[in-house]
Amino acid sequence: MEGLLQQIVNGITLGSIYALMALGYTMVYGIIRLINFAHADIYMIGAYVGYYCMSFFGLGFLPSLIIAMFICTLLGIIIEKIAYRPLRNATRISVLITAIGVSLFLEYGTMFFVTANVRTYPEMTGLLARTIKMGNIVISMQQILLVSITIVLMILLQFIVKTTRIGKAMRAVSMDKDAAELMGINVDSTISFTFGLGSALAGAAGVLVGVYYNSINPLMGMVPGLKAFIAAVFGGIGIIPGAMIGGYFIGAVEVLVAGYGNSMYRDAVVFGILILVLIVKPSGLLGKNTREKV
Amino acid sequence: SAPAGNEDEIRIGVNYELSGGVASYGQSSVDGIELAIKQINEAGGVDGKKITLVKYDNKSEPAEATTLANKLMTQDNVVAVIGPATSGAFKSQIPVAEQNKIPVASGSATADDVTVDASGVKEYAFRICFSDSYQGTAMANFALNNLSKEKAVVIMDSSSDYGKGLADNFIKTFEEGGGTIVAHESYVSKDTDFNAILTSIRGQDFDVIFIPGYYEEAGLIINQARAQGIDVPIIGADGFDSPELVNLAGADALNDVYFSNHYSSLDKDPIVVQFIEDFKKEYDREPDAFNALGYDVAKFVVDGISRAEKLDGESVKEALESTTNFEGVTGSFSIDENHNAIKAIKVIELQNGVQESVITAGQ
Amino acid sequence: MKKLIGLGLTYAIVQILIMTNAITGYLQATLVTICINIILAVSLNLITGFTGQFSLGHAGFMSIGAYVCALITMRVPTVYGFILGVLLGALAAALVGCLVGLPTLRLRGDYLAIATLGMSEIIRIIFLNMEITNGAAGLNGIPQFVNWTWLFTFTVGTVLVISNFIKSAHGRACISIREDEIAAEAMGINTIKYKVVSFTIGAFCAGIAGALYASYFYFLKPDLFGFLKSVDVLVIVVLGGLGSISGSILAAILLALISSYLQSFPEIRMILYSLTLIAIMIFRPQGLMGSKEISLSVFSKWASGLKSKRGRV
Amino acid sequence: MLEINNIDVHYGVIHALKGVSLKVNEGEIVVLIGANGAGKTTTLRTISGLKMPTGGTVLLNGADITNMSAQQRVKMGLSHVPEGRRIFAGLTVLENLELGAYLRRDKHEISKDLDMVYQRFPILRERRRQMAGTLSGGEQQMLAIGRALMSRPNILFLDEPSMGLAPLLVQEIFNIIQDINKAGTTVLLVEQNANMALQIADRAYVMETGSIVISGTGSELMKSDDIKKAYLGG
Amino acid sequence: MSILKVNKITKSFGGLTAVSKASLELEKGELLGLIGPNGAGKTTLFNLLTGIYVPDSGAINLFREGEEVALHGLRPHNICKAGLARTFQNIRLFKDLTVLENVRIAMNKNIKYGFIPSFFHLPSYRWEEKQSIDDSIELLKIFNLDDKKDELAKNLPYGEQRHLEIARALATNPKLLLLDEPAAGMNPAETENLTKIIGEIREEFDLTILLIEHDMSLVMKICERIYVLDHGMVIANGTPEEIRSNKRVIEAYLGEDINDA
Ligand SMILES: Nc1ncnc2c1ncn2[C@@H]1O[C@H](COP(=O)(O)OP(=O)(O)OP(=O)(O)O)[C@@H](O)[C@H]1O
Ligand SMILES: Nc1ncnc2c1ncn2[C@@H]1O[C@H](COP(=O)(O)OP(=O)(O)OP(=O)(O)O)[C@@H](O)[C@H]1O
Ligand SMILES: [Mg+2]
Ligand SMILES: [Mg+2]
Repeated sequence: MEGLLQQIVNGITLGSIYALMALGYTMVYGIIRLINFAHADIYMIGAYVGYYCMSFFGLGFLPSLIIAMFICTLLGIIIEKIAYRPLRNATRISVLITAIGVSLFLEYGTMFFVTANVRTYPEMTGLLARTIKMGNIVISMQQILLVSITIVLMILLQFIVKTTRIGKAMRAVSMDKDAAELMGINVDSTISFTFGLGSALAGAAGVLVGVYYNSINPLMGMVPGLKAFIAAVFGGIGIIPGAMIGGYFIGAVEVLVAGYGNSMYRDAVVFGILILVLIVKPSGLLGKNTREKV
Repeated sequence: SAPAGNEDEIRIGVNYELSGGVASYGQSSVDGIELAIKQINEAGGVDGKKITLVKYDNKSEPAEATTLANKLMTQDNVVAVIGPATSGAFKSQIPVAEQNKIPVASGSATADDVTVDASGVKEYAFRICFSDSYQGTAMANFALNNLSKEKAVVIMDSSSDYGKGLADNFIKTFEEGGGTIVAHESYVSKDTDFNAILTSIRGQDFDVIFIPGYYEEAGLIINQARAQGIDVPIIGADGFDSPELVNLAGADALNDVYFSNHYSSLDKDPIVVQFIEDFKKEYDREPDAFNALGYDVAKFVVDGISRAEKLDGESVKEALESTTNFEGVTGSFSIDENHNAIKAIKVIELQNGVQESVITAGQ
Repeated sequence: MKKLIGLGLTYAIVQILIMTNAITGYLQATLVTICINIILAVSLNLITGFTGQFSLGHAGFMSIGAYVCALITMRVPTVYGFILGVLLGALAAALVGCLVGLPTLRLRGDYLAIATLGMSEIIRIIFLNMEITNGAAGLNGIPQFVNWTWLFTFTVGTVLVISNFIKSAHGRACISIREDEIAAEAMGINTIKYKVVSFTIGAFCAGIAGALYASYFYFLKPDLFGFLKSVDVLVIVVLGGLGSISGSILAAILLALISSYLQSFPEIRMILYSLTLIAIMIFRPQGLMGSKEISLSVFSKWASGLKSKRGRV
Repeated sequence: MLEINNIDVHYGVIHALKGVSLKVNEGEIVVLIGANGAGKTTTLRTISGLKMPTGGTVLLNGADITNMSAQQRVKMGLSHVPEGRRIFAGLTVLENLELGAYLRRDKHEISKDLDMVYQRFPILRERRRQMAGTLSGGEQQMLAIGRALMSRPNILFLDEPSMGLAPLLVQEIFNIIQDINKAGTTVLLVEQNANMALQIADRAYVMETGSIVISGTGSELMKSDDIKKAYLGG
Repeated sequence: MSILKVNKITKSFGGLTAVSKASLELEKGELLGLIGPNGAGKTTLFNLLTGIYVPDSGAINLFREGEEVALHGLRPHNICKAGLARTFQNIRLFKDLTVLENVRIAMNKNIKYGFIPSFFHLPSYRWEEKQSIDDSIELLKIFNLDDKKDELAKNLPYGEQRHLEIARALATNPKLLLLDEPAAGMNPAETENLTKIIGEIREEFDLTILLIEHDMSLVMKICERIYVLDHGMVIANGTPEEIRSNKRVIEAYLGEDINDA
């Protein structure tokens, strides 16, 4: 029983990371139907920014987090402007290839400057270093922080998209850019805003992961990025609570398979379940299966 | 067709993983190689000739390694090739080496069948690291005899040939020696979260953990294991050797950790001391195992070249075959009939993040 | 007829160059890579470019062909073993392609892409954990049978078969699915059948490519066939132009040239490569060829144009 | 109020508009008719900024807006019911209408206008929670018009608003156009239903293959034999 | 002799019943009009007939050479093979293909050769392909599209796209042709031309036609009988004269003065 509870703690923590990244994927996908491969690398950059803030400039956790989010926001906006905007009217698949290009560029650009070796975050002190023990169950403050920041950000996002003007604009742009323009919506700035927001989330995730696992490297975004993207698809891509559910679901499945099944087949089981879910619900768990009206 | 080698330079190929999944091993090895060659050239080169490295990136892909080996041997006219770092990529260039009669040497291809397999010795392939069976066996014996443990959990890197090779050999020896494997878990390279595995073994009865894998993940496993209150000894192999291990695991967690290695920084051997100092000066950081092995394999190849009768692949190969008592940073070694380096294993004990003692286990 | 002469000539010239050692081992290896990439790209183009089914699982099909062929030739190291290996490898890949095609056909666009990606990851993880494939350590010492003759035969064969297929009624049915699935169905096209057919043929050819790979590069391990390999193939297809066979061929060659040129800059190779990719996409988002084809008639027009000009002079 | 001078538009190599000039005065209903492919839609798209011309100028209230983005033009009081309706398929009917009033902040007035639209098109009220993409063709057309009205434009462009509407509603649409025109909105209308359009037009232009070929008052054109033969049928 | 019998079919979307127990019957060779207010369920009825939606209840039966074929539950391509073809309210051509290719795809059901001949372009392939090109061009001639056969469909003017859609539907060799607002977006002169073409193809291909249209000038002129749909239900059916004077129809759909339309 204790084992199971501890596994649930493990699953929620892991799931939070996926969920946080999945939110960014979902937002960008929601507005320009792009699987933004570079998202995972913005997350990596966020982790490095946090690392330099903490270890070279000796900043605390919160200022580092904010700086990382800020820089990632800028980066996201710049990437969109330089690499994706010229392709506004191109096919989606060519934008996808561009995104892969941007992703490689960020990975190897970073590697060129900081080498491929892992870096480690400085050890946390004070509150962030504490752990709570309940019997045999261990929960660290970092885990609590990670989970609560994720949930707060997701509620915030859902609020922005569903109720604010800019959120409405985002949804309009995602469906028909010309028509949105005719409503008086500034399409370019709406898209920039979305990228900025998504990238800020990635930056936050990067720092949180850096603090929690304490290990970063230039290719660190690849695997979690892929899984987060799968989480987004699983929940129904473009749907914010879907990304959240997807993230936690994948976290839970991974933990359960590794903990109670065969850890060798952990990822295979995740993918297997994903495919099964899609076969039953072809547009994800929360996705509406609307067939185009003829 | 190819540009002939300049009269007063000697070309050595460098075929490493500079991008892709295992770029960090390739890059580290190349750092070591470049340092060695720089020092050799500064000291006047070989017979007055400077060494030139022809360096390519094989993207961590064996096919690319084959293609580049072809390029190095048929177009760039190298006399020897160093690398790749991983066994798979290294193996896939060996047939090319045999065809072109150019020796190839790796500092870190540890799989057993790299230099010798059922069909015999690969004439042109050399390595200067331990083989998986050698290290896996040594660590199993160490756990049984030195630590007196008999219930082991193996947490293996299932995505690397290194992890698999070590695990297979460890398990075989450990079980033959009367031990039992309580659980055999696995992870893949670049994983960061091992809590699920650790939670699931926590409820079981075992007295030692063996982690065949590299420090990137091992450091995190140790950290998370200790945080979950698992305090049995943890043992590993030369993949643990990196100054980052202590940062990843945290000094508090690095207790009762043992790993096999070629050398120890406790070693007062002047060669080692000098290397660490030079490396720090050049790169502003502590060297790790790949750095040291890269450094040694470069020196090893140049040593062969300097003793070769003629400057061609065949002669260099013969010279390499006859290497005896080569004094490297990673130990003094000779090349045996299977083209492996025979050298002593040192088992390093870590307590509170620092090296507590070194046990030399010989052959 | 002209086509046949052209092909024969190409074959003979390269064969002579190889025999006279004018094509070195390096160029040969590059040639092999190019041809394998051509097969992969053309077959993925059938699935993604022509049938409009976004697939990210091509590496999975390729790996099946590679492992099956490797395991067979390692046991039967003769030319017959090799041929058997290629055929069985391709068939096994086709079988999986068909099995994957069936249930995932309900999916569209990115959902299908993710499902195919998942499928290929599952295949990879199975290879990683099987005894017979030797897990992560991989298969070593696979006998090398692929030479220029085999390479040429298989590459030209698959390219011709696929481009013939596309120019048939069945191919047009596939294309109509890409254009408008609902309209296609309403015009009497059995869209499910043709999606499965397209996946099956595509997987069959990817299996051939894998088999050739195994039998030239001596060594196989599961992580050769990861997600990034599928992406590589997709890059070739998009770069050449979705729906253009000659585009895929051209892009496979061009990327090999770029990649071999960039080898002189090992440290910043990937940076340059990624910038090239972005630049090409920004300046030619529809790919090199769009959905057009270079045909021999273009050349002959060009040639006759030259002739007539000369005539006038 | 609106003036375009010598506009040229290209789609790749296709020269879609060849030196088109036209003028719409404040308070007018101006009608643009012409055969399929003549360039009517392109003209409207150029004026509202969805398509950039390769030559010529667009003036609104005397200001040169040729290089302004569509969204800035909307802020100047322009509204466009595009060809093909272009409703937001994944949003509900109500959300579509709200987006029509995106630039407005007068909540009270907005809800009044919403009532006005619902009154004109009762079916939209019934369907207000339905996804716009699942509406029938005619319902979508009503939504597109309603959405444009929600911005309270000074000048309204309508591209074939009667297309796909039932006869009863066609009549209704023309009534609406006249009503809002009386309430002060200038209208530029593209219609295939030339008979009815010319009846309500103050002035009209006829386009053929990218150029304006005839212009005049609505009644003048209705009497022209050429026009009768080419566009009015019979 | 009837060719199609629709018996009380119903289709709901969520709470909305788009088609409600609608029954209709088509006589072989007739030209039948289907009218009704916007949102009445006309297009939905077409979608049910062609298998794009599956009816919640009710039956659709086709009579062909004395045989009765149940269409409900069949997939769209099988319904097409059974002899129903259609055009779409929002044109759905294969936009990036040429005019000729659009028609040839619809002719696919005549192609008999299998996959193997297609891989190697065997003689059976060559012969049948030539045949299908010839047939397609023949068909395009009727619509005066033969000299535009290599044009991309999306580059045709709107009116010609409508024509091409009809040509494509005819290429499937249907017994029954369903046209969804073929005259939408056409000016009166163009509509007249279309009216003529519809009459011609009906003769030439021995067709039965069911036509949705809001343009009363067209409907009243060529339809022999008209069904009126409102709120998913058939509210009237009869000759144009009967419909024109039907109170309910005038109230729900036509409005007072339709003579102008
Ligand atoms: N996106 C486009 N790409 C290429 N050509 C186009 C595009 N849009 C329009 N055209 C061409 O420009 C010309 C004018 O088209 P436009 O749509 O403005 O005509 P229209 O008068 O509105 O016709 P309709 O009555 O069919 O709506 C036509 O020849 C058309 O083929
Ligand atoms: N997929 C769907 N989901 C929800 N509602 C739908 C769907 N398809 C149609 N409807 C609704 O069913 C009703 C009938 O639609 P349909 O398209 O059949 O009307 P129609 O008679 O063709 O009208 P029009 O003349 O305007 O084209 C409409 O109110 C529409 O909103
Ligand atoms: Mg138009
Ligand atoms: Mg309709």
